[in-house]
Amino acid sequence: MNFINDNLLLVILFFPALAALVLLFLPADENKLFRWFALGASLVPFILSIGLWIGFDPNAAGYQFEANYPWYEALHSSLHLGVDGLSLTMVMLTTFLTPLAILASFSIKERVKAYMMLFLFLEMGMLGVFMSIDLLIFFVFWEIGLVPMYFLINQWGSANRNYASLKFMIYTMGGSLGLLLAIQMLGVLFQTYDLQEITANWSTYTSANGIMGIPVGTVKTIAFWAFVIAFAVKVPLWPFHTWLPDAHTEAPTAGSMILAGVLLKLGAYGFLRLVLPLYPDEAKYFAGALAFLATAAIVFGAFGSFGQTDFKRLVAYSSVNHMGFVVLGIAAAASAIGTPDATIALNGAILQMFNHGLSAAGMFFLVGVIYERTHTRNLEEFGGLFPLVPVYGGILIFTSMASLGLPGLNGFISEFLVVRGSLPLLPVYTAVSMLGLLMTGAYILKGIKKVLHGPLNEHWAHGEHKLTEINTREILIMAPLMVLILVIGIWPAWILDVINKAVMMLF
Amino acid sequence: MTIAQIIFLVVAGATLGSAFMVVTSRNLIHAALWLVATLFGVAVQYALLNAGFLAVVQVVVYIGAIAILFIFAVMLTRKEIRDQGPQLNSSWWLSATLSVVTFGGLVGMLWGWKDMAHTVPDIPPGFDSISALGDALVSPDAFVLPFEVASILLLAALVGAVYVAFNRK
Amino acid sequence: MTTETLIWLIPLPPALAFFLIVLFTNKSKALSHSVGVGAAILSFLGSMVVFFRAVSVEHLGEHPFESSIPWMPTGDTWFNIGVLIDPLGAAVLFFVSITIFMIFLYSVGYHNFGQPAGDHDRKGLPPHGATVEEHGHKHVVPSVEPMYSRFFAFLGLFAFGMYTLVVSDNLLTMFVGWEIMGLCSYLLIGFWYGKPSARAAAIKAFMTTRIGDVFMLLGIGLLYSVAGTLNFREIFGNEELMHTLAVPGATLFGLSLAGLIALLLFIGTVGKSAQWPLHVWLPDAMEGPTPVSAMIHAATMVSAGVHAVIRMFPLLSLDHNTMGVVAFIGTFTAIFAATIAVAQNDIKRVLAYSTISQLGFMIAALGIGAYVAAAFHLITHAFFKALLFLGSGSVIHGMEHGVLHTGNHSVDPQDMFNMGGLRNKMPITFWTFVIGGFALSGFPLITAGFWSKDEILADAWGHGHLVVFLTLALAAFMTAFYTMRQITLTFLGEPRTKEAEHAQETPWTMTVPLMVLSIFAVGYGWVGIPEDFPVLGGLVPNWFHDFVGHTLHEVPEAVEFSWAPLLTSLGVALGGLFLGWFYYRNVNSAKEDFFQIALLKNKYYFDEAYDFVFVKPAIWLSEVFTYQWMDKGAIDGFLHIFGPTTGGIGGFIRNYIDLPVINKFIGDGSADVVQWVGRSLRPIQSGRIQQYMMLSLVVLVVIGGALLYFLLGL
Amino acid sequence: MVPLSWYLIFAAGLFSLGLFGVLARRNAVAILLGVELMLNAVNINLAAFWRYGTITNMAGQVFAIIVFAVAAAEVAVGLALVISVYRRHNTVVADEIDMLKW
Repeated sequence: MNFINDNLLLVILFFPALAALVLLFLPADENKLFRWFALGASLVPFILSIGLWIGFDPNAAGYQFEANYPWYEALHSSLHLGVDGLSLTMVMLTTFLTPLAILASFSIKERVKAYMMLFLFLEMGMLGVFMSIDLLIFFVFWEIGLVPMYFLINQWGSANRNYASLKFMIYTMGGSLGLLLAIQMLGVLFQTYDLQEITANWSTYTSANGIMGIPVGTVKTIAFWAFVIAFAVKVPLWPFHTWLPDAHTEAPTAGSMILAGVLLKLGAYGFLRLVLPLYPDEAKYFAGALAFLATAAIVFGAFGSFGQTDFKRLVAYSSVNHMGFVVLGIAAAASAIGTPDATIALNGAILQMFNHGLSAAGMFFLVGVIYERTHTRNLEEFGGLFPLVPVYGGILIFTSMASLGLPGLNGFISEFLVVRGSLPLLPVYTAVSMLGLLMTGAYILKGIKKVLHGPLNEHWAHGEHKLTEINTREILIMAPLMVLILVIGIWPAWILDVINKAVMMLF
Repeated sequence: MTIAQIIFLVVAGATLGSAFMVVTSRNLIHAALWLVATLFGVAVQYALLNAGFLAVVQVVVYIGAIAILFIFAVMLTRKEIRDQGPQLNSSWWLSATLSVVTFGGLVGMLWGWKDMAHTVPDIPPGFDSISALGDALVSPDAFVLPFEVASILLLAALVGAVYVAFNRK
Repeated sequence: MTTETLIWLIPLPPALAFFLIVLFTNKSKALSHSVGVGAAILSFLGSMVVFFRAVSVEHLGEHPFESSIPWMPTGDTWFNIGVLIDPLGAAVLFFVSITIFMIFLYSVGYHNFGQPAGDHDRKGLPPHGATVEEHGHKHVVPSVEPMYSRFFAFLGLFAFGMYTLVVSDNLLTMFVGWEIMGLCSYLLIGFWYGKPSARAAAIKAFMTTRIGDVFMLLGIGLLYSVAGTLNFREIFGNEELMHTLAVPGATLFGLSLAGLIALLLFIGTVGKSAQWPLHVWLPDAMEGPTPVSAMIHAATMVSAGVHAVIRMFPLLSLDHNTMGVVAFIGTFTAIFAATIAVAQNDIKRVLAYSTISQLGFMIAALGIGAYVAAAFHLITHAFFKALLFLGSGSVIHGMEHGVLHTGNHSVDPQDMFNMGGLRNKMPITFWTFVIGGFALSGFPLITAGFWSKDEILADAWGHGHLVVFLTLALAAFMTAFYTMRQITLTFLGEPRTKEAEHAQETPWTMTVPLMVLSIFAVGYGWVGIPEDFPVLGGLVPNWFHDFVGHTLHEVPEAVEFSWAPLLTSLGVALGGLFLGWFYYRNVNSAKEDFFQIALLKNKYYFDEAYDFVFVKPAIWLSEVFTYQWMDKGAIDGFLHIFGPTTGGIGGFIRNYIDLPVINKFIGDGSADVVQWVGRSLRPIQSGRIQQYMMLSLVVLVVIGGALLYFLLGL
Repeated sequence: MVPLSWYLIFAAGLFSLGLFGVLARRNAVAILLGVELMLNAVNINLAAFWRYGTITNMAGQVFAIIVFAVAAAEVAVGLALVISVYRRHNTVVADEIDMLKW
């Protein structure tokens, strides 16, 4: 036990990968065993991270559970792990969603072993990004997360999966290029990749000679944009968002859940963990531009979503819309870091990340449920399904409302905080983003209207196409999500307190 | 010119002459017989060199066994050639040139050698070359191993020859 | 239990009922409605206790019941939420709890509890009736609603939203309740979601109100960031803050901060209370079951909008520009909706437009500063409009009975021209409806509507808003006219269809609420008779003005009595009623009706205009511009340039460098040379032993010669 | 007495004649005859070097005897091959025996 206590982060981080390796040696064709094993293996990090949450002291400054293992000494890079309130929230989200996604993958019939292994590796990649305090390690895990996702889409996706997976990969890799270069530059400049040391020095770094003969300001601006673009692609921010609808639509259900639930958060997390601390001045200077992109994401995401006939694509676009609020909050905070308004905006942005993780995962899962039964995602082919699947309908409406930002559910709290924080700082952008909020209602209602309401499409009522009700396993997946959605909506203090304190100490 | 020199020259001339006939005579039987003559000449040379044992072995082994073997072989394969047609191939002139060049080269190399005109040393008194040879052949300090290896070689050649020439039909 | 604790508990029973029904009791109809009605009773009792305790407190305005808890951390401070019952809250809570309770009770009968399940009923569509055999012959009776339990669950959630809104001490939780009601109105209007019209109406309602809500959210955010709190009393009690807010011309359009915030919040109300130009959703909302209409129009949702403006009145009154806007919208809506109501044939739609019109009265009252009058009219209106809606539901229910009896489903049970003469068939419904209608028309002296409407007119007159006064008077006249039109067409004369002949009085669960509400529709007006009213003034103290007025810091003074508005309101009410009866007693079909003007019937073509100006462009913007042009065309198109470009570069390198130079020349070339050399050298291996020897000898000789020549220098 | 050079030149001559026989004769048996000549030439050298070198060192004679053995083996196998080839291809002409060519 002492080992686990002392190396809690390390255990949480690498347990999934270890389990994946064990999975490799299990006998072939035992699909049931693979599923339960993977589920069990993903529950362990979750339970441990609950311990993390309990053991976490929100009032202490800096990183906790820090652990530093030598990794690549020649490069002055080490496996430096640690969590603060910001990353803890994201770690919780990851470990919470992964078991659910694996449970949702129980309907996968082909190559279950490989699938489950990829999923566990994916979890490791995501956790690594949230935990690392070393830029190089950060980047390594950042890229590790890509590979399993690529294969999940490419191998278990639907019709257009090749295009989608390639687009996803190329887009994200393209974004990462600049990030890698910028990280390398910092590494060369400071002879370390440790985030804490770099943060302490870089944000105020000046040099009469410039860097490689270029004025420091220019280099900083370029590096800032390299970071921003890498994260903007991941978030995704308008106009870097077009990979998302394709990837989400083609990915298997659980893949979409994780993609929307966690992977998008990596980008936003990057903004908070790296961009704001490293480039406070540039962030402040370019806050308007960032806010413009965020607002565009909100508005066009909502419009794009409303314009879809594919249910999953509709939900996918909604992610663009929702993540836009995260970035809007970040942009607002960047423009006046340290003020109460900025704190509120950041609280909202981080909570929105968490909330979107819950509601988007839920929405994608629900789309998956109906897709598994009907093998179509075309909204025009549904209609009036409510009487056939009342429980499913209820859950869908509930989750949709969370996504819509209905007060009393989680999305409202975070969106309100973002609006409240951004309004005094970026009044015009916030006002324009309200148009997106309005359209959010429109597309959510469109989804419900086309699927549940209206005259019953008799095709699904009888015979072999008869639509079956959501089953117990699927309800078990939705139940924790729904409970959290409701709990955060009614009593947000338990999580917001951790976030708030982290934000107060960080910025 | 001593008697030994005269004998050497006569024998060497006869030997080379018969050797020439070996490589040039059309009839292979004749060639084989000329070989016998050549071998005999060589045996005389051995004797001149005080290598009596070698001379005897030359006569017994070469003339008595090998030459006869040749004659058998010639007779066994005579049917086709019948000594008709050219016995030398079309590039005999090149062969001849090469042989001459070789000879010239060898002689040329020898010419500048300081020991070329080495005269024969005296045989120490009481030295019996045959018993010395016998000792050398079976002494563990000397050549017993090559001697045994040679016997195995002979055995292997014997078996091999039988196997190769065995008529499998 | 302290009053504060009790206030906290008031909204909870309906919410619990919602969860109980949804999660556990939805299979059992009896259990579900027991839970629902039980929750409504609990909340009702709690509200009554709170109300009477509130009334018995002196100076409640200065020392209201309030309590709050920290809810959400925002930087160094916490955002608190809590409950507040001040005089306004108490008064609103009173009528809300009564009407909600009545509506719950009414729903039991309206959805035919106790009747057999329908023959062909399916979820999502209204029940079509069930065939039963009695004494050997079959006849059709109304069938129970298939989604009976669900209805009570939704009602419970709705009630929760309303109670939350009423007891909130801050704008945020008020907004929470506000939006939950929005969701419930969506769910309830779309209750019969199988009907495309209901589905469309639900979405329309939600979206239209959401337009307002979005502005309201902005307003809340702005107020929060300026004031640092959303607590009503903290904001209004902070004089320094109020002065800062009131600085004129601080923001856009020359509005002060207060004006801008109030305007934004007011837009929320415009959506929620269906004021022009966001009024379009409310008539369509009639697609829902009738208790829903009552819920939405009378007791809760639309009142919530006005309630919000009344709550924010101290802020609103800081900027006269915003006041002007409010007054204009209210007044315009009042007359505008009244004109449309005249031309409607659907019994519920008339009421819907009348609601819009009456809400316009309240808004206009607020716009001219008549705080108490607006609150008064809000409450009286809630009672009589709930009564009218439930009454109309009762009429429809009775008509449906007739329709089932004849089996002719082409007859619309909501069309007034299909009715007539129902006074004999449904006496209780008739008398209660008449009471409600007269209250709505402002029948002098005895009805509540008279007193509240008269007060608004008096205020308009007294404060010198002549245009407002005249317009509202005209609207009041039309109100009386179309109300009498409705009563005449529905209840008077002879039955115009067979179905009307076979209409039946509704069960007690429906009539009892009607009777209870009709008591309030009459009696509630007497608590607000102005002190200096001739004869009656002072007979009963003007309790309402005194009580509610103390919500504000400076108690508004009652306007002095004046004969002009009194005579006007007497004249328009009586005149309208008389004309309505006089004209429509002879009209038997829609064709004979002079007021079937296309412009009015089609609601001034607002739906079509909105569809053309907003909905279609939004769809185009979404489907074509954003998705097809921008995402698929521009962005992806731009990205797709990269593919072919890199492909082209790769192809160039392959076709012009790799293949010819490296592969052909260097790779294949070297192999070719080797092969050629090999081929050329091949004849050497002739298999002829002598040649080999000769060759090796030649080489030996050559090399030997060369060695000798070069090394030894021979 | 006879100088060493005479023996060496004599052996070289014999060797060259044998070489010519090996290279020029068509008959395979005749080629083997040539080989015998060459071997004999070598033996003469060995014997001569023994006689003109340190006479007590018997390496020269021993080598010569081993050459006898090798020659006997060579002739036995060689002639067996010739006869075997002759049986298969009915020829002993070296030019015609070219099965090992490409």
